[in-house]
Amino acid sequence: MSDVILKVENLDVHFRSSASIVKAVNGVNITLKKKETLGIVGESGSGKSVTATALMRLLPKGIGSIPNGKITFNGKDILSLSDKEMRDVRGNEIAMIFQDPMTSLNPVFTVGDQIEEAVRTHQQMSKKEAKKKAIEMLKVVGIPEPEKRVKMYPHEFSGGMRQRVMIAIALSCNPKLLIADEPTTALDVTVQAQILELMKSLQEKNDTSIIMITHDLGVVWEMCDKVIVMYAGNTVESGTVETIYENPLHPYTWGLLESQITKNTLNGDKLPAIPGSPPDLRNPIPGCNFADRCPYAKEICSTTKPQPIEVELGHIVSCHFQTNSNRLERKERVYIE
Amino acid sequence: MTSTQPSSMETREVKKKEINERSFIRKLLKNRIAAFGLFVTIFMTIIAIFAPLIATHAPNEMDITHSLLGAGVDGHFLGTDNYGRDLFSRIVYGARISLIVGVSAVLFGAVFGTFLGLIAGYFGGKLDSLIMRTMDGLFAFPFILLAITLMTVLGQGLVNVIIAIGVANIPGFARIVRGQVLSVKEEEFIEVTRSLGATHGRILFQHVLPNCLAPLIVYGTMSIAGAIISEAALSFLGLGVQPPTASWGSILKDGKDFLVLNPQMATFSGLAILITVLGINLFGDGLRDALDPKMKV
Amino acid sequence: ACSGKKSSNEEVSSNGNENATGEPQDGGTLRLGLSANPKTLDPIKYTGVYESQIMRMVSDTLVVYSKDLSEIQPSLATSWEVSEDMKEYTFQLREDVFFQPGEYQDGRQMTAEDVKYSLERSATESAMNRLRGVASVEVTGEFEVKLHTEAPNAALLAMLTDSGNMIVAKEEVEGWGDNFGTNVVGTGPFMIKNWQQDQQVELVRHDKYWGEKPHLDGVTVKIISDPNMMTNALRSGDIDIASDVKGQNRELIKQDTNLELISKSALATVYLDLNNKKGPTADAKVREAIYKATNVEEIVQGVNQWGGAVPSLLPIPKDSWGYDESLEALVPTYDPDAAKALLSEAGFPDGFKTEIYVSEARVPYATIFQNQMKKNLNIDVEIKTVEWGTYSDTVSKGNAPMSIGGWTWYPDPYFYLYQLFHTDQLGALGNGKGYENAEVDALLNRAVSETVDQAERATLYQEALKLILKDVPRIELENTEAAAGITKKVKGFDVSPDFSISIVNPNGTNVWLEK
Amino acid sequence: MSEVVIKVENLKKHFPINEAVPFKKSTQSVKAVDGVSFEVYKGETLGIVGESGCGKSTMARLINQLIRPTEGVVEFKGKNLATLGSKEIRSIRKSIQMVFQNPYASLDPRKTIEYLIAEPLAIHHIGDAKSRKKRVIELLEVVGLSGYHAERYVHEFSGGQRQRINIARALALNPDIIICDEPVSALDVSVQAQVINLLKDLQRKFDLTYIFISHDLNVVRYICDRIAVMYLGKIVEIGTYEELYENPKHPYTKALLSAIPKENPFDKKERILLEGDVPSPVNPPPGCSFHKRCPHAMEHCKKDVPAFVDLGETQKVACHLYS
Amino acid sequence: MGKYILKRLVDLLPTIFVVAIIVFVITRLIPGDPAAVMLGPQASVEDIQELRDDLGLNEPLHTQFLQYIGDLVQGDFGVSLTYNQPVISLIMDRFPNTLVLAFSALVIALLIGIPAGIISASKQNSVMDYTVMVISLIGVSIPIFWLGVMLVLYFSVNLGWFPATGMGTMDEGFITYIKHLVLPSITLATIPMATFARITRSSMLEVISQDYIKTARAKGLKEFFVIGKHAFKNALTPILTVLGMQVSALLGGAVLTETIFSWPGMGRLIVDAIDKRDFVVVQGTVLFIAIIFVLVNLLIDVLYKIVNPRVNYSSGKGGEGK
Ligand SMILES: Nc1ncnc2c1ncn2[C@@H]1O[C@H](COP(=O)(O)OP(=O)(O)OP(=O)(O)O)[C@@H](O)[C@H]1O
Ligand SMILES: Nc1ncnc2c1ncn2[C@@H]1O[C@H](COP(=O)(O)OP(=O)(O)OP(=O)(O)O)[C@@H](O)[C@H]1O
Ligand SMILES: [Mg+2]
Ligand SMILES: [Mg+2]
Repeated sequence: MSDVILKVENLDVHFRSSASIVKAVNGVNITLKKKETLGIVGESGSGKSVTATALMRLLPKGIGSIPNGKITFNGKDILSLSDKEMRDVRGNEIAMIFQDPMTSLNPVFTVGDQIEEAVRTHQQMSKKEAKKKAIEMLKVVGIPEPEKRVKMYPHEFSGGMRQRVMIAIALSCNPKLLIADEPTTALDVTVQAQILELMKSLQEKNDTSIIMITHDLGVVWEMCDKVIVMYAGNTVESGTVETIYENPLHPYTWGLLESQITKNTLNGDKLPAIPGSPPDLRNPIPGCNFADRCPYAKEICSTTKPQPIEVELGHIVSCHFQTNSNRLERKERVYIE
Repeated sequence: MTSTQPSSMETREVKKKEINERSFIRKLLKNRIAAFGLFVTIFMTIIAIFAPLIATHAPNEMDITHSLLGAGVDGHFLGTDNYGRDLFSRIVYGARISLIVGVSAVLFGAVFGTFLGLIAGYFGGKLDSLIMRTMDGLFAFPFILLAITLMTVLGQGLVNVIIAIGVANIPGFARIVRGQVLSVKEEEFIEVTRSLGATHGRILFQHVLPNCLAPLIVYGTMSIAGAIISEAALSFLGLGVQPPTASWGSILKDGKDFLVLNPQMATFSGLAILITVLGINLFGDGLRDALDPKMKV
Repeated sequence: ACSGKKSSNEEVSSNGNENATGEPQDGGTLRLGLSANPKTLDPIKYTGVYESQIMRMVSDTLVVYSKDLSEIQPSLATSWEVSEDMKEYTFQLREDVFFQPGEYQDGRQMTAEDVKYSLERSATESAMNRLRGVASVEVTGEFEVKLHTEAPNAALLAMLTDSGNMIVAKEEVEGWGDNFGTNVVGTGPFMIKNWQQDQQVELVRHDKYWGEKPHLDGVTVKIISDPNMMTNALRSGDIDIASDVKGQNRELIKQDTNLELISKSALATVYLDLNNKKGPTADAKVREAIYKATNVEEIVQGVNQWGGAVPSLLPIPKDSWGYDESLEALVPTYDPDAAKALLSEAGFPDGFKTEIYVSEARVPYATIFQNQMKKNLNIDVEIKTVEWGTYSDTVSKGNAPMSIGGWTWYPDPYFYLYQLFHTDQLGALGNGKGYENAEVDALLNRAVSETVDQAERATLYQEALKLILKDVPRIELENTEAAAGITKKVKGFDVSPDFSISIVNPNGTNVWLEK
Repeated sequence: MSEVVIKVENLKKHFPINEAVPFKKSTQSVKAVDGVSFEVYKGETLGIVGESGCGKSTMARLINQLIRPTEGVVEFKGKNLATLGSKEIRSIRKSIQMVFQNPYASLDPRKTIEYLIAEPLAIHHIGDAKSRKKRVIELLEVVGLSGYHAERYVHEFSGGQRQRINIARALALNPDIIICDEPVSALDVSVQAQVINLLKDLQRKFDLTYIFISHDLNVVRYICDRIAVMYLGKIVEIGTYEELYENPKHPYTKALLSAIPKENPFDKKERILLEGDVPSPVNPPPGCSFHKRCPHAMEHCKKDVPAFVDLGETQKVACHLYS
Repeated sequence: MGKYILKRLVDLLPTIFVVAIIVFVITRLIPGDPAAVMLGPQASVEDIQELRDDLGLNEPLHTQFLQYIGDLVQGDFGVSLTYNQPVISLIMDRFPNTLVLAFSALVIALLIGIPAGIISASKQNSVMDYTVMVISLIGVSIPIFWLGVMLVLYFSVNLGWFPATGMGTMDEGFITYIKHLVLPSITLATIPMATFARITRSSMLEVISQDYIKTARAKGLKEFFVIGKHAFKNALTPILTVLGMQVSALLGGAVLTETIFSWPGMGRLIVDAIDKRDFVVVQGTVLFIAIIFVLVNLLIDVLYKIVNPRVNYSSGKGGEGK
């Protein structure tokens, strides 16, 4: 148990908007061990980023709240830390990288300044030492001529290099947990490959645990040990990557897997696509959030919420028809219009 | 896209459409502060329109022997001015001139300034330099000199007061709009519209302009205060509306000589300006938000 | 020498503090508030009254007016004689006069040569023509000069009191060149020590001043252009004398126990010109109707709620020796009904539309007048408030149907009647109304060319006045008082009817500050 | 193959970099597109892939003359577009439509969907208000939306729906060819599939020709008949999708293919990791512009610009390894 | 950057030229004869003609214009009709005073307006926010003279803390000098202060929602640094734009404030010159202000570059902040 670094139990996140409450995340559970990589997949708006933000306790003040749940990180109860203690955790023990490297670096400070700042926030260090550290970090993430580069501004870097800088910032304090929110979505394939390789090698070196948020299953297969599939604020399925690939159980996971284009997808074929769009989280849904779009949906799906069930060791799924006793038969080509 | 049942969709749609039509006003009213601004603005407008019904006295009726009465004395709600005219009635009538001058002058400046700013920002290059250098030149001009010149060339009168203040407002609008255009014209949807074969005119007025409105509205409503006060400044030079016509600016100006012993003239006319400006600005902020389709109802 | 009728309204404003008790004390610097920024103190260039206020402290003229302006007194000249044909004026000069030490001379004695130089300079170079009609100045002795005039001019002595005709040192004028205006050197009680444009002029005592030794060490003139702020500055103790006090400020000063308001009838009139040449008012009947429909009393009262002016009846101020109360009866009296009838008779039973040009300061007069015209005659008077440049342009070109002006000058009626009613002045601001009457012209000419005797001249002017009043060329509005606010520390100060500020003057003024 | 719709020859676009010196023209330029030639046949889908900044979008803009080329020729159905005036160009755009990458930025947020879809018709004065409205509803249905969507504003739609709206706009004028500049890059996988399906359907239905720009090789492979690989303003390899995927020749193409993420957790991929970034298009390396990152770079790659070599009927490559 | 400044300086010429022409035309368009105004009401017609001759006002207009432009090219602003002094020395007498007043007003406006805007933005929709916004609206709509007079009545007349009018000199001591400065600066600062508060707020609100702010928070930075350092520096561009406009306006002379407090600055010089129809001074001062204006804008653009390294002057798009 000691090597469990992060445990999230029944996490709910709500947003208060002008007239209603958006239940952005409902009952998410995460268990993450040291050096492990967890992938969170799901389509846009499913609550991936909100979950990550909640872990950092960076939800917008006064709007976002965590009505339920428990987050234990490295033995600390995150939700009961004082603001000051939480700041010591942020960037130091948990670091975060965001999706868009173009906008997540502050355009008006040099790259060096931004790394130094991260270092000096958490470590007693002179300006000079911090500068040395910044150069070192740039070298670590594979930026050539780091001495010259520290003095440059983000806009003088390409997208891939900026993402490297973000990684340098995130890793500068040797965090135990790195949360990467779609770190390669905005990048080219070739650059994506470089960045993913870099993250892997750094994880290897520093024993970091990673939460990798993405909607690209390819990235998950590439990087992760475990995966959580989210849909409209709920975890619909979770398990090891192998299980999810070989034995997916939730109809949404099926749809997700099918809509990937691979080299086996034939040019002439019609692509499978989940029809419709996710529900509006402002209106409470009595049943399963996916019921609206689910080709297998029955009466019960729109009236009763399915509960998560551990169908096999470490493989949890929330579907009325996927229980220990019962299995739903997966049909071919149901997602083809 | 076959999954949803058409029937339920349709009923939802009817509702949706109604909401859309009223959503603008709803959005505006939802924002309580903007609603308050709107209320004040409408209130002042009503006062201006129905001045004859609201005023308790004829605004120009003098009674020198009862000049500078305090508020409430002798049936004069806000007292009298230095000619013994009823201050309340004059402020009520003054609303007409001040609102007309404030709003029209800003509109005048906004229309021309926006046009110039649009052209300068959109086409850039030499035209931009020409327009903006001229605007700089105009900006560097003392308002008073500008006003005296325009008023003497055009002659006095309300319309020319509006034009003079309006002209002084042009460069500000031109700058704001140009700055905004520079960023809007880089937006992808502008290029998309171009790729459809649209002419510059269409792109400018159908797409660039509407997307420049937000800062324009804010700047515009803020300028109204300046315009109302400018009318007073023109009065100082004798270039504003001519006596006996009442305007807030002229009452304020007249009142400045009695500020210490009989502050009611300056105080009440100043308050009228203040409240109106406050109302218009709050309304302007709300309007900006309401015009933005992205803002949720 | 001349003598004239002394007529002042001492009783109206008895709060002058001349009779202040106590021995004068020496020392201290007086801070005087002035309403406009002096631009140049060069006597041939200066244009404004506020400039002459400082010039009067720095330099001297040959002669000065007495305190009450009733007569002309010696200053640099000890005595003078006028020739029979009135074309030669001979002046005996003081022999103990020294210039203030300056850049180009070290305080040498003033001689007749200086007088010649200064006066000829004024007569020939000055655009302001403050020595109108002087042909030459002859040095007839070390301390004697003779002025030759082109034509007889009885008002010459009055002109000589003007600061434009002060005596300056040639070396300084030529030495400074264009900058003489800010480095004036004269013979007066104070000299310029420091001048900060638009802000203040510091003057210090001239130790070799020929007259009575000034009590003050110096005078600092502070420029405060806003009249309300001038009073505020007085109330807060920033200045000792506020030279321009009007309206509510009078009351504020009166209420303040540390301050004192001095207000005196002055040589200032405000009048309403009617266009004698163009429009309905070209008809004398219409003008009379308008006069009769004008409640002057109400206008003066309405504009001056806190006093400071009285209704006036004649085109010359009461304090002028030319004033004749018997003429007041010729002035139309307020009678709206008669006015209405008269206007109908003239062909405007329903009134007409016209315009009145005023500068910003006179809008209140126009506003009340406008109201009366509407009420009494149904005449729609549109007020055209214009700033000064436009006003003077419009009015002097005869383009204003009506206008309101003010006039302030020396007590000699010449300065009121010639300038405002003589045909020669058509096209100038004074006679912008376009008044033309050959008989009046003749009388006015005689009054300056036939004699220098004040009484004889007064008769001629009164003749002219009679004719003028019959034509009703304009409406007299008010006689304004000269007013100043002072702190009670200031002693020996009084306002002058011609608005000049005397701090130390050969006429006997020598202001001092109580410690 | 069939009729040539678009023919591009030695197309170049150099954006000058304005040096802020008075009275002096600038000398440096960004060589965004630097000598590109290819043909597009009627009814086909030509894919263009390449890393960010290699000039894909610039080329798209050049084709419908949103920007004028520095050099070279674009022919549309045999007409040289460079010779046309701005009015004629505007009418040519009826036939060459575009769909842009960012569905969130490519629609004016202050207009209703109806306005936006009717706009191309209004621009070219087609029909009256009523017939336009009808057409709008028709188009909405064609792209899988409904008539009731017409009243709404852009922000009420998801990315996929917005891209459908963009497609509807492009279709409004019955174009011959649609240039799709990364139409699905910003979308979720499942939505991506919806949009790609739609594009395919429409192609069949209206006999459309596509130029399909993307950096997602799987998508390109799925939708395109032929594919051109761009690097630093030049085409380095072109061929049918089978040729390119089964038998890539250019080292850059190979690297690109190897960068595609795993298809399943058990996939063992051999990666060719490219070093560094795409060099600056202001000073592209001499010779073969890829030589600095090429694992097979030879001495003469640094000097000589490789020529296009035909490798069979449709595949061409610009690499010294094959000359 | 050097080249950029050079280019901008060259750019200055057309602006100056445009202003030169406009001001020449305008001064000849407005009625009122400088000679008549100078000579005052009592002047006779001949006097006026004579003075016009002296002043060269009877020359044909084109001769006057060529003369004027010719002088300008040589850097000569001419000699005042009323002061009989070179215009440039009149300006140089007053400009430092204007500078002092403008600078202190600006400091007050910035020191209060910007923090108010920042606080307002970081506590959006709070009572604090509304209060700041309402006060700033009052600030822009309050009549300057009213405020000025009220300040004098209270602080000078009643309390006697500060002098009512005038500018102190350093000779009288630093304290006196500052005391003279307090009331006029506050009066003059009101409008810019309110404007800064508003612009800062809206600019900050825009920045606060950016990703890099999230990044800064995720680093564990104190909120004070997140807002005050990361957000603020990014929000500066529009603030600078407004600053540029305000500085230009202030340096052009704050006529009302200068009149109320008898401050010997540019504003009064101009108004006085207009009053007196001193064309030469009007032309000179307006041109001077135009030059100042362009220079201030240049400075602001250079500042843009300093606060925002992305601003790219070579593309010609820089400068005009969004
Ligand atoms: N500040 C907020 N106020 C209100 N609702 C919010 C806020 N932030 C997020 N949400 C809502 O929470 C839900 C989940 O959003 P989230 O950003 O976590 O999605 P995501 O899975 O990260 O999607 P993407 O792939 O687009 O990044 C969405 O429905 C969103 O509208
Ligand atoms: N208007 C322009 N002025 C100057 N340079 C430009 C301009 N447009 C594009 N460029 C430059 O041309 C090069 C090619 O740009 P382009 O947008 O065509 O690339 P792309 O292949 O579409 O990239 P992406 O995948 O990022 O969209 C880039 O270096 C870009 O900076
Ligand atoms: Mg997200
Ligand atoms: Mg592109």
